[in-house]
Amino acid sequence: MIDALPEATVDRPVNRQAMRVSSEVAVQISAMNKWYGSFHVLRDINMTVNRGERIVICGPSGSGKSTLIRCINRLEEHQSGQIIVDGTELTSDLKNIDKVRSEVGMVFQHFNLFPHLTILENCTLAPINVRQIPKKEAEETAMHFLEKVKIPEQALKYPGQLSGGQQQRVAIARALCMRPRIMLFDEPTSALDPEMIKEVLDTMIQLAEEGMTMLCVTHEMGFARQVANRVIFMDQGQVVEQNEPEEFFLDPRSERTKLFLSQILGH
Amino acid sequence: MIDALPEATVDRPVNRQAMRVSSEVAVQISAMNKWYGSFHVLRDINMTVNRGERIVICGPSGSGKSTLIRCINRLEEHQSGQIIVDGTELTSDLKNIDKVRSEVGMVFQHFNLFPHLTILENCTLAPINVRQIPKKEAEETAMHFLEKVKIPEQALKYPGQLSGGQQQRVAIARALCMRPRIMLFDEPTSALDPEMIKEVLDTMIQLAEEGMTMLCVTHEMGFARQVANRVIFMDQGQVVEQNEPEEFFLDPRSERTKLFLSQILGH
Amino acid sequence: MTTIPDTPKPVFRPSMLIYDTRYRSLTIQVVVLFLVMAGAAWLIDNAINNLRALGKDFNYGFLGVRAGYDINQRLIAYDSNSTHGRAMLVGLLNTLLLAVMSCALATVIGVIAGVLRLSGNWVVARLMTVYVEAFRNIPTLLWILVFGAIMSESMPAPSAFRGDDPAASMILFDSIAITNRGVYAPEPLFDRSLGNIDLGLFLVSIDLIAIVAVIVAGLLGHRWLIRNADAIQNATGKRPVTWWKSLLVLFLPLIVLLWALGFHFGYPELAGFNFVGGIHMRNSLIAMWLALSIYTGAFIAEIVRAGIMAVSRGQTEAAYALGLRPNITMNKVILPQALRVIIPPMISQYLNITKNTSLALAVGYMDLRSTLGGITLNQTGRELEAMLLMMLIYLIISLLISAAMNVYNSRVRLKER
Amino acid sequence: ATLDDVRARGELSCGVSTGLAGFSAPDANGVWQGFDVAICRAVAAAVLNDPMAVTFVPTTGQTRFTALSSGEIDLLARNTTWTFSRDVDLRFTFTGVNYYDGQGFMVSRDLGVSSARELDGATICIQTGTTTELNLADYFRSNNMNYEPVPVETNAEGQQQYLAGACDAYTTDVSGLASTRATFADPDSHVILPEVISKEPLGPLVRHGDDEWSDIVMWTLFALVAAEEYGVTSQNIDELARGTDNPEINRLLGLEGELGPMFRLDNEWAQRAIAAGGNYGEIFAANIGEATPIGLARGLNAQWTQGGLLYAMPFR
Amino acid sequence: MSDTHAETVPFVRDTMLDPEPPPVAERGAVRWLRANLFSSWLNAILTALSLYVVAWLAVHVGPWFLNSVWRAGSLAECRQILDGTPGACFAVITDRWRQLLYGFYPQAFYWRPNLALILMFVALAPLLFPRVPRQLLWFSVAYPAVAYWLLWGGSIWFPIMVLAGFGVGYGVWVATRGVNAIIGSTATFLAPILWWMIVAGPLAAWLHSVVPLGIPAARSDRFGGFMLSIVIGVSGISLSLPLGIILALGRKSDMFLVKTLCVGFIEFIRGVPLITLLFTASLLLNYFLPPGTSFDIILRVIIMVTLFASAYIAEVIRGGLAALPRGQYEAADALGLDYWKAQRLIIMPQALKISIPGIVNTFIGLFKDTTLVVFIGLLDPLGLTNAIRADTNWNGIYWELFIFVGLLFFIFCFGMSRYSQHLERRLKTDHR
Ligand SMILES: Nc1ncnc2c1ncn2[C@@H]1O[C@H](COP(=O)(O)OP(=O)(O)OP(=O)(O)O)[C@@H](O)[C@H]1O
Ligand SMILES: Nc1ncnc2c1ncn2[C@@H]1O[C@H](COP(=O)(O)OP(=O)(O)OP(=O)(O)O)[C@@H](O)[C@H]1O
Ligand SMILES: [Mg+2]
Ligand SMILES: [Mg+2]
Repeated sequence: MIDALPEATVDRPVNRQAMRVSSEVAVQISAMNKWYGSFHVLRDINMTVNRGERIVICGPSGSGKSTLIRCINRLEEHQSGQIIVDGTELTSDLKNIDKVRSEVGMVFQHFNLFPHLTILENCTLAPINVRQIPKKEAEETAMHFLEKVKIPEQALKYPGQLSGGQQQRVAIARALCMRPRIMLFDEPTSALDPEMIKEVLDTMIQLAEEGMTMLCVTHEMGFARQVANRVIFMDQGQVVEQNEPEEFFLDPRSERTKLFLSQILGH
Repeated sequence: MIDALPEATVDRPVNRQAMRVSSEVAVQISAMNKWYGSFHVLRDINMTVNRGERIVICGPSGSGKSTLIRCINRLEEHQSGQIIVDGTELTSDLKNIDKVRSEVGMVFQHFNLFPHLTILENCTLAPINVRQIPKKEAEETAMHFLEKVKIPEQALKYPGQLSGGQQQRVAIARALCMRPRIMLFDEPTSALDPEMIKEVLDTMIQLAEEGMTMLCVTHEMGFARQVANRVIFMDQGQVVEQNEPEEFFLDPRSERTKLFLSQILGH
Repeated sequence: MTTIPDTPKPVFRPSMLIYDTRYRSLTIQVVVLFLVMAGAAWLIDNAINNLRALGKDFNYGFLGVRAGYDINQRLIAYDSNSTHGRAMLVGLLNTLLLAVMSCALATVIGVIAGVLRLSGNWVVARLMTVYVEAFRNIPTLLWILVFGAIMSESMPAPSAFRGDDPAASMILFDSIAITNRGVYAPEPLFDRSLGNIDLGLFLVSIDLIAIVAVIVAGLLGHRWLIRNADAIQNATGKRPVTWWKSLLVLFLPLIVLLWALGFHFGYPELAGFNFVGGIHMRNSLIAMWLALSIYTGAFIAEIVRAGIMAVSRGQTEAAYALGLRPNITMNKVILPQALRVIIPPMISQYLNITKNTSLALAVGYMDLRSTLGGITLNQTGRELEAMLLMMLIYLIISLLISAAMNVYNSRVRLKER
Repeated sequence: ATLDDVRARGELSCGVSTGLAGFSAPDANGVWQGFDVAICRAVAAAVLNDPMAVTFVPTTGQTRFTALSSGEIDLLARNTTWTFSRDVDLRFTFTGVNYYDGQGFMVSRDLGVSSARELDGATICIQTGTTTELNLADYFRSNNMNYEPVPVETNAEGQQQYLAGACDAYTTDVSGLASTRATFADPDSHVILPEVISKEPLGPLVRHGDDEWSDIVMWTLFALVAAEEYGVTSQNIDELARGTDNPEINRLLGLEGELGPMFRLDNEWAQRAIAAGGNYGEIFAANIGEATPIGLARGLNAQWTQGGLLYAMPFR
Repeated sequence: MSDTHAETVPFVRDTMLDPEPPPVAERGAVRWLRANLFSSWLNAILTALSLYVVAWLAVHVGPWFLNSVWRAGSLAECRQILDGTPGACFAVITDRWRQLLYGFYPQAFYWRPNLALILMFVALAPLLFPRVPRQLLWFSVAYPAVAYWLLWGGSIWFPIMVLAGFGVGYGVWVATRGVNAIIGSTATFLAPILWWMIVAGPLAAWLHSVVPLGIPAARSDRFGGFMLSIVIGVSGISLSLPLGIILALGRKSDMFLVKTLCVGFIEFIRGVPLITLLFTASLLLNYFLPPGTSFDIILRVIIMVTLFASAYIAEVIRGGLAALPRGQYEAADALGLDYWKAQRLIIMPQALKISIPGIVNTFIGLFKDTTLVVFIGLLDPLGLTNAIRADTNWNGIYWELFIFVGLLFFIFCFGMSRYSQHLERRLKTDHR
């Protein structure tokens, strides 16, 4: 159907072997529905994510991808069905919500760094105030992750002084500092200039190689092919198709998926 | 000198035959000088534009391109020399200025649509108030040109509701509604996202094909090569070089032009 | 739409009142409600106890009692035998009169100063800057006092108009006298007056009603003319000349009516201590009017300047490039956009003017606060009742003004993506 | 009780006007001076043994009664007219009269007016929030005359308006007129008209219901008046305090009897009150008498023995 | 293709032209005059008119200023010295400037308000300038107590005990936060209140009797003049900040009741004139307090002014909150910060920074409005002009006093407004 697979994002070979999937369940969503007012955005979502899985979610604009991701750490409330993250069910109980949020890291399209704090303070804020880790220790952790995303030297600058790609990497480091067991990404590269996209994808791939459970809304199909275990295609608030990347790209089953892929890969 | 000509902007072949140049003079500038305070921005400009000619003006930033264009419809006043547009000399005589302005359409870098009026009202304001055309007729003309720029369906929206590319096309349609004999463009695409540039250039090429006299400040060299009769290179307020596009790009004579072209086409 | 049954509700535990998002806000609201009620109860209980200890009660009966004092400026009939309630009404009308006059003049001054401050004329722009800064940085009350002093110090006393060789004389063909007690101007009189109708609370002159009706009709006629002209322009492109028709529609009926009523001016004349006859605009009113208008004008000037600057230069250039004349550019492009920015803050300035009229006693203007909140309060000793009533009245005025603003705001908001 | 509060505080809190020449005004050092002020100091001397232990609370016509009834001040000495409704309805207790006044008019001499009856149609400046505006309205109404009131907030403003000619006449208590006129650049070109249109007995007042405290203030005032009657002055008081033949004086100065302890003061209370600023006559002369710029004659405020109304109740 | 444009000749400039000076009409004073003063008929007329106004003022008011008398004991003396020529009698300022500035504050203690004013700038520094060391923030926190002590004097233990209340609250919070959120927050709320109401007073008195540290007290009836304006204005603004923040948050809240209450309060305060609130302070407040309580009128005014300012501050801060992108809230949520932590660490620092110019403007307005206290008999600068005129020496003088008072207000407010404009510009550039 599609002539060519999306191109690889990173030049070096990705170590897919390292990415192990356990059979433990990390996120379990069943029969979940969500409305905005009377608009039914998410319809009967069922989904299980195992620990170590890397899932890419794609679909046309407005199909509810962001909403789904945001339901997982309760930035949005669902109205029916169940979401169980790491064994904790998300109900209106604040304790559960707090617990889930500190287990789940999130990276936004527009980074949402705190502009009045330095990079280091951005990274240590939550560990100190939520996890109650001593400042010293939190800073060490932060530097560790900043090194990992390759910008330790920027630690004392303010977000406004960094390029978009650097900011997004800081955002990833900030989320990692809480030592989350699951990471959510909502179009982490779509606000970036082309040169910067690669930096961020590199970081994400590295994370994937280390076995992090990841749910990632993205249209970077190269990335999907390289690291995802599964690609989920959504439309009109429903999961329309899910499959392994190779098959998903080479042999999409549904008409919608075909149409979508031709648009995305075509131009 | 330059390895490759700039790429074509539009995929379809441009109908250069259709673009006829008559020997009638549209704009005649002679020995024109302009100062901002004591700063000599335009120095001894001499230039003749025939009816139907399409002229691209380029040059480094601050070289006076915008000022030159704006002198032609008297948005700026020149201090010495002559500018004759369509047989009317631009002096401080208000009548002449009005006459010239209604003959000359202008498209700005930042569109400058009127945000409190609908697209249709934007397009009919001047015809109704300047040309004293009945409203109905003005609206028909406006719809005609909106169809030409391919956004008739947006006629009743407000500029704030349109994308940048759409807004710029409205700006072109608005200028065309006055049925000008000459069109001036001041970097019409430089405030746009890459996808939108193409839409606007398409519209301009279409205009060129219909034989409109155009003066266009732009750095879209692909566009210059495809449609211009002449490329004028300005630096420090003076015309440094002018030539046909092929020769201009392949064989620039002056050192400054070479430097400029290498910068623009190099990366 | 189908609703999927919710997961079974977990049993209720007390800790959910705080930890469960569903109950949490309810809990907080109940606590807040409780605190607020308790606070209010405490205050009211104190007030009741205190009033009892002082042997006072809370009632508005005093509004029906004879006031016993005189008010110089009264828009409705009032004398010292009238009630406190009526005195309050006189004061309220004086407040509203002052507020409306000041809003109008402040707008004029502010718009002129704002435009001049943007002008290319160096001297004028500087002068306006001095004006704006001086008034914005010195307290209103001081300006009110200064204007009061200027009015009473630098104008001639009525006695200066007396004698064979008077030190001062009336202006405009002996029709207007400017004195340190105010300005006396000719008043309109009618030979064949139609009389008054009694609205219970006050009298309204039928002449006035007739004149207002004719003016309104004239305005409607003018609007119709303009509409008609628009329609013709839309149809043919040419705009018919309408100004003389407008003038005719606006003024001819009025002139006829005035002639029919036997309109003439009653001129002020010096008799006894003062000028008599004519309209007397008291010093206190003039001082308050000027002080509030010029003071607020400085703020409005800044608003207008900001509003005009908010419309980018590009808009003017685009209009010029389309061949639009400066006046059309102003009317159809700049003003509609600038007004959206200007009007909301302008209305909050109107609110400020209304509130600042309460300083009127500083120059002896008898507004609501000088009557109800001043003399009445003082003579009857009913602080609580008078102050509460006064606050309520000001609050209603303010809420009406802000409601108008909200309606306007929601109507002109620019459409965005 | 107020007495205990004052003692506990160590200070008397006394309401005065925000500024009325001769009656109460702060001088360049911020020390309050004047006729009303002297009453406060006498009370403070009697109660606290220190005439300077007074907090002066400036009050306006509008705030004075609230300040007193709310307990912010212990004593209001701000030329307040003793009227039925203030005494009964507003629930205050007037403790005597320290100045018998009446409302009058001041006009410029070149106006050529010699009687208030000729003021028909005049513009008249008047302080708001006082009994004067009610009197004025009644006077003109009963004489079938018209006038144009120009309300002013303070005496200083009234004076300014009057001098600028913004009103033909200025009306207030005659004492106020005199004190105002005294400060003019050219006092002689203004006349105070003969009519006195109202009775204005001015006196200190206290809250209703604390008889002990009102007695203290009342008898301090009587002590000052009596002192003048018996010839006790601040000069000779030390000498007289050693003992005299006059039993009245002896009782007044606490040499005889136990008057002070009857209202929980010591026996020397009156001595101190008189020593603070002198007897009534001395206070009058020093603040508003003919030798001062205010230049008021004693008139009604002379001792009853001199044909005036001042009459101290017997100390016995 | 060359046939299509016969006209075009390739052109290459071999020598670059040098810039030339503009023609005469475009140069120097001529150009400046033409462009700035006489660019059109209307402009020329306006210029002439303005110059006329300036000249008229100079001729009429100038001599009065130039003939000023600066040394005299009374207005009468001034009149004697001037001997009929028009002239100002600024001697009244020479005589009474202290009162206009400090009211009746004892002269020997003038250093106290002066020092308090200087310290105020020190306390403000860390809030306004990011470069100042953070440690100074502690001083900012302690400043209200310091200023209170300097101005009112008395035992140093009292302000220390009041400050200690916050310490107690913090201690309780630290001790209980692990236990239970309800108990913790209630205890944190109640402990300092109990401390202030029961412990602080006696403890301060006892400490003072043991270690008497302190400076002579100054009673608040001695406060007046500009000092009074500044005390009321500054305490009004600084006390209204916390209240304003709470109101702004309440107004944004999605809890109906809380929101309604906040909106109602804000609209009520903004809808009535300040003067009615001041009257409430002076005439009514006592009705609403337990029988027998009576406290300082200045304190009562400060309470009302604080309520007044808090409504305006709330609106300013609401603007600041609205300027923050939603992403900031979401990022805070996603990191697991709870509401109050998110407000304290993320939202408020940014919102307040954006709001500083608005807060400064509110302050200027409030400072100017402190003159209204004259209506309830306080001796602010305008009230003092009345009191000074009640002195027989200076009866009848007013322009000089108005000019002096106006000038002081102008200097103060103009300085502030310039500063806030500067801040606005700085914030505009360094906000990302
Ligand atoms: N707060 C909201 N209130 C009401 N409708 C909303 C809200 N947020 C999103 N929606 C609607 O819900 C639908 C799904 O939105 P969502 O942001 O999840 O889409 P998406 O798949 O992430 O799209 P995109 O690729 O554009 O980010 C859209 O139609 C959107 O308009
Ligand atoms: N209103 C003005 N007053 C003074 N100098 C001006 C003004 N407008 C432009 N200039 C100066 O005139 C010179 C030429 O400006 P112009 O805008 O014509 O350059 P340009 O070639 O269009 O540059 P760009 O590619 O950046 O648009 C520049 O140095 C500019 O700084
Ligand atoms: Mg999305
Ligand atoms: Mg340009």
